[in-house]
Amino acid sequence: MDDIRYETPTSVNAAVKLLAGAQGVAKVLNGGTDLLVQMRADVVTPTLLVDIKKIADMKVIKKEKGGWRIGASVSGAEMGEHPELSKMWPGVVEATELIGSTQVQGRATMAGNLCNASPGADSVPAMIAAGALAAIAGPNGKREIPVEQIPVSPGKTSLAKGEFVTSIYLPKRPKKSGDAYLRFIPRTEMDIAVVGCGISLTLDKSKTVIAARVALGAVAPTALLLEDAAQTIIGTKLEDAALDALAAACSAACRPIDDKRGTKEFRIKIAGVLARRVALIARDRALKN
Amino acid sequence: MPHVIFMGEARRFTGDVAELDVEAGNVMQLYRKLGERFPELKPILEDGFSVAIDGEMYEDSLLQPIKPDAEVILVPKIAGG
Amino acid sequence: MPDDVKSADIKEFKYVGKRNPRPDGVDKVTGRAKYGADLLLPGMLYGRVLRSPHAHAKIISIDASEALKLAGVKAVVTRDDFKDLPKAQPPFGPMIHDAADVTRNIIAREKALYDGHAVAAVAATSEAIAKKALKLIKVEYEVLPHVIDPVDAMKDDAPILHEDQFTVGVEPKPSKPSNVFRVMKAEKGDVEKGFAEADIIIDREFKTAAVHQGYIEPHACVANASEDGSAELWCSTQGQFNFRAVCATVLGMPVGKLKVTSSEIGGGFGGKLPVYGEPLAIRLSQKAHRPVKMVMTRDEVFRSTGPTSGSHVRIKIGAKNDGRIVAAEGVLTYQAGAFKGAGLAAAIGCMFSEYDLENIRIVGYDVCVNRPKVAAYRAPGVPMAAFGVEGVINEIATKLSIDPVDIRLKNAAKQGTVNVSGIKYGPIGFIQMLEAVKAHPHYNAPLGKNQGRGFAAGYWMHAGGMSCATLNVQDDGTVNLLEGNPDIGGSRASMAAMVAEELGIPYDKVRVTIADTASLGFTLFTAGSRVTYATGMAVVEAARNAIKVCCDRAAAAWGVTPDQVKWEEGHAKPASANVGDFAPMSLSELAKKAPMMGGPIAGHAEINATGQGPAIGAHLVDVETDPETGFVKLLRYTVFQDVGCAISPDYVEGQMQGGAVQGLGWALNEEYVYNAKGQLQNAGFLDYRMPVASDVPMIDTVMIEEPNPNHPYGVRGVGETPIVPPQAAVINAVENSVGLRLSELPMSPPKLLKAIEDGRLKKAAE
Amino acid sequence: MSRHHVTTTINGDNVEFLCDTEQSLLDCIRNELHMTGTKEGCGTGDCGACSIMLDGRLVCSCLALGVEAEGKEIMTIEGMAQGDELHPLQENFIKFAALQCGICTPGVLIAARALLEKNPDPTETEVRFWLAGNLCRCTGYDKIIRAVMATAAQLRATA
Repeated sequence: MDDIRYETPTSVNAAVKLLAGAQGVAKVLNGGTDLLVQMRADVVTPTLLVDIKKIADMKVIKKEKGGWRIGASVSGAEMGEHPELSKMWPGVVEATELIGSTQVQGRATMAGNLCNASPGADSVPAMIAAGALAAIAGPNGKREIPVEQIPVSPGKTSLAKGEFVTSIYLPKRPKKSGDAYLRFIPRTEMDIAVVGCGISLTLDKSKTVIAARVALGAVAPTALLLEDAAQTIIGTKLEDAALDALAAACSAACRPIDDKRGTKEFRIKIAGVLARRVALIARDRALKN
Repeated sequence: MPHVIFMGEARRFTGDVAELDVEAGNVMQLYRKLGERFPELKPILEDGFSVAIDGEMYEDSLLQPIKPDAEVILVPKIAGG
Repeated sequence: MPDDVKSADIKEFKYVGKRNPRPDGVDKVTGRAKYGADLLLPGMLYGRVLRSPHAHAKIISIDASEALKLAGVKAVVTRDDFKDLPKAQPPFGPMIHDAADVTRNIIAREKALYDGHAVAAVAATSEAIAKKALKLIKVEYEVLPHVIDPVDAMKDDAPILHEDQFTVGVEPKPSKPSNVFRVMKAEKGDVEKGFAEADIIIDREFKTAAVHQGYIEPHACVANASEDGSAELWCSTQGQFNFRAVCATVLGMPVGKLKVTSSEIGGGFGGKLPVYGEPLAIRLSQKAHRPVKMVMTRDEVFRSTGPTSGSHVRIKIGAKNDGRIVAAEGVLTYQAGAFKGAGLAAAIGCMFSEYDLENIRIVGYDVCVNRPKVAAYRAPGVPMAAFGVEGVINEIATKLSIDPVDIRLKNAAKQGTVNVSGIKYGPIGFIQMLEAVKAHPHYNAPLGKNQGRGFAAGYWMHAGGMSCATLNVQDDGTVNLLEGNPDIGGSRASMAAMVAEELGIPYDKVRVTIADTASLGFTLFTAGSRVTYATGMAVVEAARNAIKVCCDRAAAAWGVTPDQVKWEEGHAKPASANVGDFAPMSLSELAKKAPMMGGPIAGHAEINATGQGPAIGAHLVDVETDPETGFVKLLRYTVFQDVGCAISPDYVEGQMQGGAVQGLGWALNEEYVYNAKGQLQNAGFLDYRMPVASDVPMIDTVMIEEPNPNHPYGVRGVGETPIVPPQAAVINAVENSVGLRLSELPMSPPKLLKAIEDGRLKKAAE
Repeated sequence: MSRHHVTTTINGDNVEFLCDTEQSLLDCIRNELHMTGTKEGCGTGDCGACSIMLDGRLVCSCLALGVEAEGKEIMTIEGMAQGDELHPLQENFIKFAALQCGICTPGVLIAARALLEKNPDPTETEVRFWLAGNLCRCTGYDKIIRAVMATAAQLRATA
């Protein structure tokens, strides 16, 4: 058999060295819930697997500058079990916890979901709406970039050889802020999003939206950050007209495909429907903060 | 004499004869007689059909007795999942 | 737990009709039970199958030489390892066993006929090596145009799958080959006259997608061939005896030299009636001289096995203003897959059969397309036709402002009704059931905004056929029962209950074993809802034959004639006080003394069960539709069914619930999705969307027990019926929630949203 | 490169096995350790039949590699009963007829046990969503849900 080398480095530097020095296809093994499926289907045939879960800090959720730093190997289930994180970023936590079944949630991670670069990844629109940053380690040192800059097309990332995501940072947020994520799937569970929508917003005392970020998944080759759509609700109290404008902007931004999971036409319509609903949930959450 | 009725598909093999009386004491005897009369029907009678004798369904029952006044209907076989 | 069920017309039983724990329960909750993939033999090899990536392609050549050179590869088989068998006589029934087709389906010969069609198989010392070896087999294909939809396949310019297939059932005999294997017809009364008398006629077209049986256990087997020409096969099957017959035919083996043992089976629903990898595994084992295990991946299960037919169905029904149906017509166009044999006969025999109708005409087309050969799926063929029939009846009810249950009461079949196949019904409980629906709290419960209620009925004629049973009484009075039907849904519990009831011994003294093919006479498949009916009859007869041995021995002991002895509560007793004052002899006493009283006590039965009866059900469902997304939420579900007599009420309810949920998946989301090249796009559980636990509500059950007079306990087969009504019932509920008529399955959210919006536009235009 | 030597514990027993890198933990449990109670229905994490506990966390064993089990604790269906005593969930699955063919049952039981350890008083909806990753094609889920709810009530009463 062609052997696949398997390594369990205990430091970031060691992991980078392995990844950077690899001949052939090197893959990071994290939760494994996508990678193992791809290996089984011969979509990916790695020659080196670097299991990063033994690296210190990969499994840690910690407070940092008023926000939260979440290690790359923290699973959705572990995020859901963290009350403070769930309180500050309920949309991001819910989105991560929507990935697959209870069983999958015990392994699947935000970082993995991001780096798998599937347009339908649930946690990605929520992270983008949250303004999340990905910390990256590589042969040229460390850097931190907005998460939306990582996926570049289905299955492809902007990460250079030897680089991997070590943590996700969810920033501190003002009072009266809330976020939410909804996806449309034909069943109640166990599906890949046909459309996903994440919105994070902040209100002022008069309940007017003063800041907003809107993101859509599964409607284009990568998740989209929609600044125009955000503008439609900034300065409003999410009256019907504002929500209509939001829905229209979201639908207009879609560049979807027809596939086994849904039609173009359907995705475009649903993007607007979800955006309205997500905005209202985010607003209700903001009112409680 | 038992009265035999052919349902839809069976008539293709009987030259559109829809019904007739056949002297037979059981299903096997009936099939023999029908096979002699309708050669196209002969090779498929045993494997292709069940019979309803006076409304009661019999599958693979060549020795099932048929009373002289019985009504016999040839039914295509049904199987399940 | 619900109260124990009592049969209205049957005396009180001790074990029959009770919620007895299933004999195999502990093994199945502890992981001890051995399924198809669970057998490990010393020296075992792993088999894998190479499959065609093309929907339709000529196979020019196959070169396995490189694969055979790979270390660890022990054998390869291709089409050259199987003899081309002659075609069967013009087959007629739905379960067509044309040996020529079977040999071509298990491994492609001249052509690959669908994406996933087996082309070669290897056996190697590990899965990984076998998988690698497949990549070294060179297959040269000439890709041909393909056809996926049966209506397209009937067109003049359609690619032809089988050049030697000429449509059966049309006059004059065709001169050109066709994808239509046959045209089937059935007729009763005078349909033209009926329509002429109708006050209202509804004529609609319906379409349903191909759906898979979706059992959770992939096909799996272990073959072990000997140099003496014999072989053993362990496999997950719905019928070890049928598998033996088919494998022996395909492999050219004497039947008696092949022993097939059915493992525990992880679901089948009809999909484990055909053989797939089993003959390949046996041949590999013969060539490698080692045991070979072959387990399908889920991808292979979807691409190469099952599914049931997708369909185009046209239904035309005429009724009087009072709701009385005066004429009914159906045209069924069913996909057979790559080889002939869609479930048309059953569809034709069942589709109008819960109604007492004078005038019926049905035409069916059995159409080959470049998809896997269809397999039976629970009431095979019937749900697609019933979807149309029940949909049209619901529409007529709405148009005539008649309650949907009332219109069925007006037309309900009853004792004496003769159906389109000429079957005259004995006592059946349909009217009783419809009354129960109307009296049920679900029927009149209030509905909220965007909610709707749907109703539909369904019919299945359960099967009978050959069954054997052997009952051995051990020296301590415990009983071993051997029967031949793989237990898929708890049938051991029913068999044990009937034996305990007959013998008058405690339920837990009966141990039920599913026999291999060397240990018992031929027993037909676990299929067609036949097991508790037919094998149940055999089991009862075997028990009665053992009792006869006991009574004869007691008579001899007491010096009386056998007719002076009766069997009661597990004892041989004098038939009356006049016989004499003899102490009753228990089964255990007789068993203990057996060595001195003539030898072991056993009972046998080898039967061919007939006298099966209709099994009718009716389903009631509430849904809530999201008008902005087309998402349908299932709120409440109640299944009513005439079960004859529920030997094991737990498992009868289980059949009713499981069948209903399969029907819900069929109605809302399940479908085969093909790309332009004819390749299956959703060959996995992620995108072939079967219902998950959070998709469905509790499924309430109401059992009507109108005993079948032809079975000793009044059993009717119960397994198939519950998948017949749900599609029409749930679509009817969706229709009522959105105020539209719908005609396509699955009614998935994109389709429903489009229908809602089209309806809105149409309304705006009016 | 030679195969990996993995040392782990399964249902409390220390075990060792050899495996290739790409072998799933499920494959190792079934084909290297010969414990076949854990089932494979899909190999892609979509059916839940291979559910096990890995270091106390419910996972699909088809979505972990055998090598990842090094130094970890595994619990499978074979470890659910204690001696002659079935777990109350196992008892109730038999009592409530919560299985038909039984192939999904080991996975459902492992998942249900994980739920009740985390949430002793789940609602019907919580049970349904927790078990959404465990496909059952036979039962329509009704009797499974009833058995889990009844077990939860029973465990609360005896706690």
